Amino acid sequence: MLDLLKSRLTHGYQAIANPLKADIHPAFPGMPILAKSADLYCLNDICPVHAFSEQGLDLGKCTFCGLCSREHPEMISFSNDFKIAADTRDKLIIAPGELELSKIDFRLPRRFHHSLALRNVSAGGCNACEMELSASNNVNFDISRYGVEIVASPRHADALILTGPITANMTEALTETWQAITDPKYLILCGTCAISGGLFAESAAIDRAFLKHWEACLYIPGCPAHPLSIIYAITTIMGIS
Amino acid sequence: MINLVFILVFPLLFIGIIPKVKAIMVGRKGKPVLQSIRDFVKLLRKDEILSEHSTFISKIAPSLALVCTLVASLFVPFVSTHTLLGFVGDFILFVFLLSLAKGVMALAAMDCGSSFQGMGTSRELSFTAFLEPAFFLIMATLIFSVGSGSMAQIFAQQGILYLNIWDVFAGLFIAVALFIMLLVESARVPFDDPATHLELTMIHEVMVLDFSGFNLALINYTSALKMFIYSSLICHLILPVGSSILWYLILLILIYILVGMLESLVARFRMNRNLELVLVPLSIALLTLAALIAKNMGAW
Amino acid sequence: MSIGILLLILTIIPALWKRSGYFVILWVLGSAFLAFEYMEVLYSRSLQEFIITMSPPVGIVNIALNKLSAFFGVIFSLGLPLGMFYGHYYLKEHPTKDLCSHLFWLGLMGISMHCVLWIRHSLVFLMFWELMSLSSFFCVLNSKKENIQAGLNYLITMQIGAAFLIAGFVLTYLSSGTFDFSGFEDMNPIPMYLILIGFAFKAGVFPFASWLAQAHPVAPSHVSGIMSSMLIKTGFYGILLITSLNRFSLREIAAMTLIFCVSAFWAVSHLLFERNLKRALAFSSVENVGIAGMGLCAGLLGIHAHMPAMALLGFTGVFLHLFFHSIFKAHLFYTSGNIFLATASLDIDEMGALAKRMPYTALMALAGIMAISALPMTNGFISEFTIFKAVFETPDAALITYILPSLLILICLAFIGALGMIAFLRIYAILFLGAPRSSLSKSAKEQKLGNRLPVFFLTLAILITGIFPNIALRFVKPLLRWFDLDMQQFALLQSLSLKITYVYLIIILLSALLLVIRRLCIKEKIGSTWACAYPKVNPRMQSSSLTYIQPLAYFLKPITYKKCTHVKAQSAFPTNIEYHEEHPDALWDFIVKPATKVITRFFALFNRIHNGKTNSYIAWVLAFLVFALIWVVGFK
Amino acid sequence: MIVRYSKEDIEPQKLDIFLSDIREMLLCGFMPLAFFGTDEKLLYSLMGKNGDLRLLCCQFPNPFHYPSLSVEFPCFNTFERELHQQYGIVPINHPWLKNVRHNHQSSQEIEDYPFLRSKSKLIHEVGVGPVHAGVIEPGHFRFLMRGEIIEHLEIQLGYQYRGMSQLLCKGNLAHKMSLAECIAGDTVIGHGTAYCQIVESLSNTQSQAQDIRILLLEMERVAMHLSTLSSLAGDVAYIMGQNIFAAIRTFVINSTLSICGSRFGKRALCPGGVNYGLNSDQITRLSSEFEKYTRHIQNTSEALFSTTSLLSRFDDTGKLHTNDALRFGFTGISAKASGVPVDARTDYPDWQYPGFLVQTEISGDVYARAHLRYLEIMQSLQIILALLPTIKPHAPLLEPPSKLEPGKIAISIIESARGRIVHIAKSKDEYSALWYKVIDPSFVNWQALSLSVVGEQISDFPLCNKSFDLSYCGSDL
Repeated sequence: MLDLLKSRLTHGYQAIANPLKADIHPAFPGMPILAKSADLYCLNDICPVHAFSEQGLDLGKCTFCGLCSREHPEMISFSNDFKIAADTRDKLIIAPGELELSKIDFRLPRRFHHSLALRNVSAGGCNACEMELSASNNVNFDISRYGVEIVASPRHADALILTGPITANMTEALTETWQAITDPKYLILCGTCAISGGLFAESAAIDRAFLKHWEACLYIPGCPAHPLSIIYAITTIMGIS
Repeated sequence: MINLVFILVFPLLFIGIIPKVKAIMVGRKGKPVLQSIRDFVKLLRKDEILSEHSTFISKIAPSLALVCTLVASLFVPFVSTHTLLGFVGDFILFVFLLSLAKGVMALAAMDCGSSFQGMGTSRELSFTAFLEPAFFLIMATLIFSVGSGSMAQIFAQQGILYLNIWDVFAGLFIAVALFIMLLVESARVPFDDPATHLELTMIHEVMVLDFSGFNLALINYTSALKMFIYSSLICHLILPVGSSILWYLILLILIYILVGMLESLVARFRMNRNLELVLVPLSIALLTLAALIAKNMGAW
Repeated sequence: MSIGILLLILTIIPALWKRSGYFVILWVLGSAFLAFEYMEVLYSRSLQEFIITMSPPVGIVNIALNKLSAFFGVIFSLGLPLGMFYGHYYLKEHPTKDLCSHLFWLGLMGISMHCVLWIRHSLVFLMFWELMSLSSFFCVLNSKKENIQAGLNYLITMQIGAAFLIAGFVLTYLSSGTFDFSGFEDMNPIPMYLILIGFAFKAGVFPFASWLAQAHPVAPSHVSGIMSSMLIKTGFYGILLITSLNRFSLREIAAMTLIFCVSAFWAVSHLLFERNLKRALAFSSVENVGIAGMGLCAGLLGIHAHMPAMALLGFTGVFLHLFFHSIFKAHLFYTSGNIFLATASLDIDEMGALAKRMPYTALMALAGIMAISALPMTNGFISEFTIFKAVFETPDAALITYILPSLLILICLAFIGALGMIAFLRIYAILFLGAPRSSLSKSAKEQKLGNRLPVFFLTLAILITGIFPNIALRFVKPLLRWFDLDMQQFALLQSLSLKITYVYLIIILLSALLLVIRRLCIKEKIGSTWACAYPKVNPRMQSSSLTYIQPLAYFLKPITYKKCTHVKAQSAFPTNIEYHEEHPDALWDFIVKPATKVITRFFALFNRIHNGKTNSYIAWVLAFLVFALIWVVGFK
Repeated sequence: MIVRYSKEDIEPQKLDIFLSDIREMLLCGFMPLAFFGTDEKLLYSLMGKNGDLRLLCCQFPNPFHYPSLSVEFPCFNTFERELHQQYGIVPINHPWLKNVRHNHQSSQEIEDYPFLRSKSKLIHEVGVGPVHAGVIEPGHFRFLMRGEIIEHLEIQLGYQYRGMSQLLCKGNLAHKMSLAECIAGDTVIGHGTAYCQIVESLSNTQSQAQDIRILLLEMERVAMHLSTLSSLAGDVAYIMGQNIFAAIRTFVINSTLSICGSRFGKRALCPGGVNYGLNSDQITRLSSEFEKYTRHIQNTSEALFSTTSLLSRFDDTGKLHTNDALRFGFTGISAKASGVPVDARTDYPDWQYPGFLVQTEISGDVYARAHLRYLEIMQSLQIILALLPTIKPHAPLLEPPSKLEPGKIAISIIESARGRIVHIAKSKDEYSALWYKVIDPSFVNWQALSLSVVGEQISDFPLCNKSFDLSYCGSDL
């Protein structure tokens, strides 16, 4: 009993005071800052997922691998701002010179302001996003303080949080889980693989037909998406400032 | 009438204390105390999905179970000891109403034809096989020491009279037996982990894996109410006769805190060990009764 | 009375012409007359008496009807026509080879059951008792080859019972000088025990109850329904007859409590593991007889300890339980008959999802199952409520000798109630809910109205007597007064049951309110069961009857006797895994079979004499004559 | 460990010589590290025995079948099933010839997967399907149950199949770093280092920052073991242990974040070196932090392993016998917990770990696996604390690899938290690989879970599953 007490004392109070205002180590690649004069075509050649287009850098495709910022530090650099999420797919595209993503204006109905139940489906995810999602409920980040909890059965859930590029074998299981969730239900895409298929977009084993039928209401980029970004995104759509 | 207000408002509020205590014990922020009320209100307005195998039982079971538990709680003394309904020997109807609620929920769980619910039901029902006799023995002991009457009168008079050493021991032993029954009935840690995510190890949650929306809200409320009933019975056992409402509320919160602390310090027991522990309230009640009888016979 | 019996005898004519329709109509008419007779005796006249004088050895045969036999008479006259009515439709679906003999024996069984209640003369009583056993044997046989073994076991057990009865009656005749039942007042113990054991054979008490579990599954459903709901009551009628006329010492009451508790436990432990529906119902009959017996012991304890409340509540519990048991047991047997007709199998592991295919039967079976597991709002609960209340009546000042038996009754009743509930919820869940486990249950269809009507009447009876217990209490009241028990306690009980009715009405009202709210403002969708999103969920993925009971089996291991064959996984890549388990009747395997083996081996010694050659027979006769001659002459 | 073969060293033998060689090696103690077919119709088998690596090769059998090896050597059964699924070669009388992972063309195939059936009615099946109740990857477990006792467990994987080997061979091999990091999201450094060593050996450039790679590898091992211990305590509802271990894991991965910006060590490595060097104050801060963690972990583990209610759950649950671990060729924690000292850091070392001894347990149950993880954490922390002062603070070493030499075969072996990772690749031309074979330790170890769970209660299965903590995407690729 003594060593339990000793370990508990050294453990102390671990919860981050306010995850929305926490700060991360500067080496963390958060919001990319595109210089106005950036040559998008040359950056696009370097990028393994070809995330650059005329409008700018598509955060949905970018895996934050940092190759471009190491080759051309003057054109593109990554700040450690973790507040990167969007409620429509094209809000994720950053034009050169933009300092932050446009605000998320989608809000869940009032009844979900203090209580939201998430059901996670990992459709081909490499287990990094899944571990970050379960870490968002651990002792430090503790998303359950806002009334969000990850439930066992889709029957009890309000939203399906999808990780992974939706492999062909998981399409049927994903559709069955989605149908098992009771209305009103929402779809959240967590991680670059879920949003655009990331590195596996061209692979033959991927089948993203599910996303054509159902519109997602929240996109959380990142490879893997940091727990603070997940908390920031979900609390914003719940209307908690 | 205050009891009715108590039954409707406090169960979901008090059940929020346990996750808060667990959070403080491990140094995290944890769910807010009102969270279970918020979840209840949200679930009430959500739609429902029923399995294609389900019959009429899945539709009526949660409502019938809630009503039976609600009516059973009308016999129980909460803050005031004269209850709405009460007649001599009403604890028999109380026990059978609770087992009707459990039986109907068991049938509803088996209704959707999946193996998890089957296992959950068989585990839950095998617990009742040992809890019913335990409760009857506890009532027999109380009647033996206090004399027969309605449930409210028995528990009201039983309160520990600090002058007579025997009542203190009898009251404490029975309180321990009731506490273990509380842990089993509301599926708390040593028997079943409410926060677990593993459907193969769940007992109570797996029975409600297939319920959604309105029915799920009713089921959560029923289990909260059951826990509230047992804890208020324990309070009346420990509190000396005629103590004020304040003491009652303090002791009630203390019991919920004790459950929360127990959850963070003890791991779950193995499934077949669970059943052995369910025998403990039965043996405690038997021993207390034997001791009281022996005392009455003037053995010492 | 005579018109009734005459009509019942007349039923033999349509039986011979295989007209089961007319047979039933005549039977209903006859029973109506008899019922009127019984009611009259029960409520108004104290006694109905006839005298028939026979030749000297028999003497005056006194045919009388007191309140006790009137009570059972009412049950028989209501239950038997319903059984015949169901039998008529059952036989139409599932015809027997020889309808004429079946109907004849059925009618004879009914008549003999009625006469057993009337006769007050032990020899004639024995005659009708034998007639009842024989006719029920032929009904069980139902002219099927495979029933022979079970039928013979049943017949032999009944004969052994009758032998005890004969011994008991002869001893009372020797001591009291008359064959009349009046000789049974405070007789000396040996004959009383013999008679009690004789009646216990028929009532199905522990050591002698194995025949029940063998006879019922093979008998056609209407016969097993009649047998277990009414035939067994004749045995209990005998026991009640003896207890009403004699005083019992405390040691005898304690012994009877022990026997009834052990009988109920033995039955429940088999009931939990049973996979054949009718065998399960047969074991539950033994269990319910045990529970009624416990009520009886509570009543006797009350009388012995001069606790009027306990005595009244105990006896009310007994009579209520016998009355209700005949209702819900008949209900469940006729439902199992309907299931057998729909799926042609009685093994519950092949069933599943019958509620979807037989909605009415499922709904009615739910009421039956709730009644037999004594859940509130059904009549099963009221009788157990009274017995529980009787046990809680022992005042704290009472002596240890009174507390121990009532404590034993309390614990056993609670355990058996809980285990019984689990067993029957398991049977209902596996039969009616979930997905169909085999092609048999998939192809099941709802039965015709004729089969469902008797079950409907019985469900109605369960619910009405359950929710308004005062009706049943008024039916039992004259009987209690006849047992001269304390009547204001009865008034207390009636006011109590009024309160229980209010509680039920509140429950029905509130749940109806909740269901209306749910229907109005909640949209329902039908989706597939959540099985972790695995696309192909097969019915084998439901829990089998073994899973349902394994946590409990871990505890009941010391008192269960099971044979299992288990093929484990041989290596990391097994090809075949098997597990079969059955729970044979330990009593039959360890007591009856060895006994019969010893007896047959003993008689085998005389085989040499029976060698079939006539000359050796003549030789033996000659030897005997010579010996007799020597005996008579030599020793004069 | 890096080994390089040029095309001339390996010439395809005859099939029967190939098989007899393999059988002979197996008899004298060799274990198969890899056994696979390639698109160039060649069958490769990599055999290893503490340090001594042999690569054998032979043509595809002409009538497309050959006598199966796994009848008497079960360690081949998963490899032969995969070979059968990919190239249709039939190993005759293989005991369990079913597809290892589902191929995506016929999605219908996953529905009538030939699970083992029992004819008796009392044995019922329990299917824990692809989408589990917790936040873990998809996989289907089919139990044959006698009441609550498990008679047989069959695991059906393939839901995470993303076609990784095809993606690795498409385009320039040197630019596949972020793809290699996604092979298994929780062993980023393990697979990343193996991929870098393959590219370096094929383009024969010498890796500069070997010491930083070892540091990150050991930090990842500590983080992985802490996460498993935390979820093991969580499965048994011991929330004190769960939360304290989760908090310590956050410390450890935050220090990885301070090195390379990602909690999982993504973007840290690149072929030829490391993207992020270490300056001196980073090194001093890291060593002080790791001293603090060592004490904290020691206290908590002693508390965890002395809680009686927890030990009663861990003790002899899910026992894996030693000879099963040996015969089936398991690696990593699953084998070491059953007394089989298999560790790539000693068998195939490419870095001298000062005074390194393989830690093993004997009882092979959940307690052994949990306690072994604690021992490995302490050992890795010692290695880190010993390694940190020796790291020379220098700027990020970035040296782009030159062209690959065509026709070379490179093998790289790394010991990750779960076990031995083996990467084998053959270069086609200066830029891309002809074929790239990845063998994750979970690919072999899934069989350990099925063996250890027979006879257990089903309520103990999640505990056994989490005690092995195997990767679904690692084995599905």
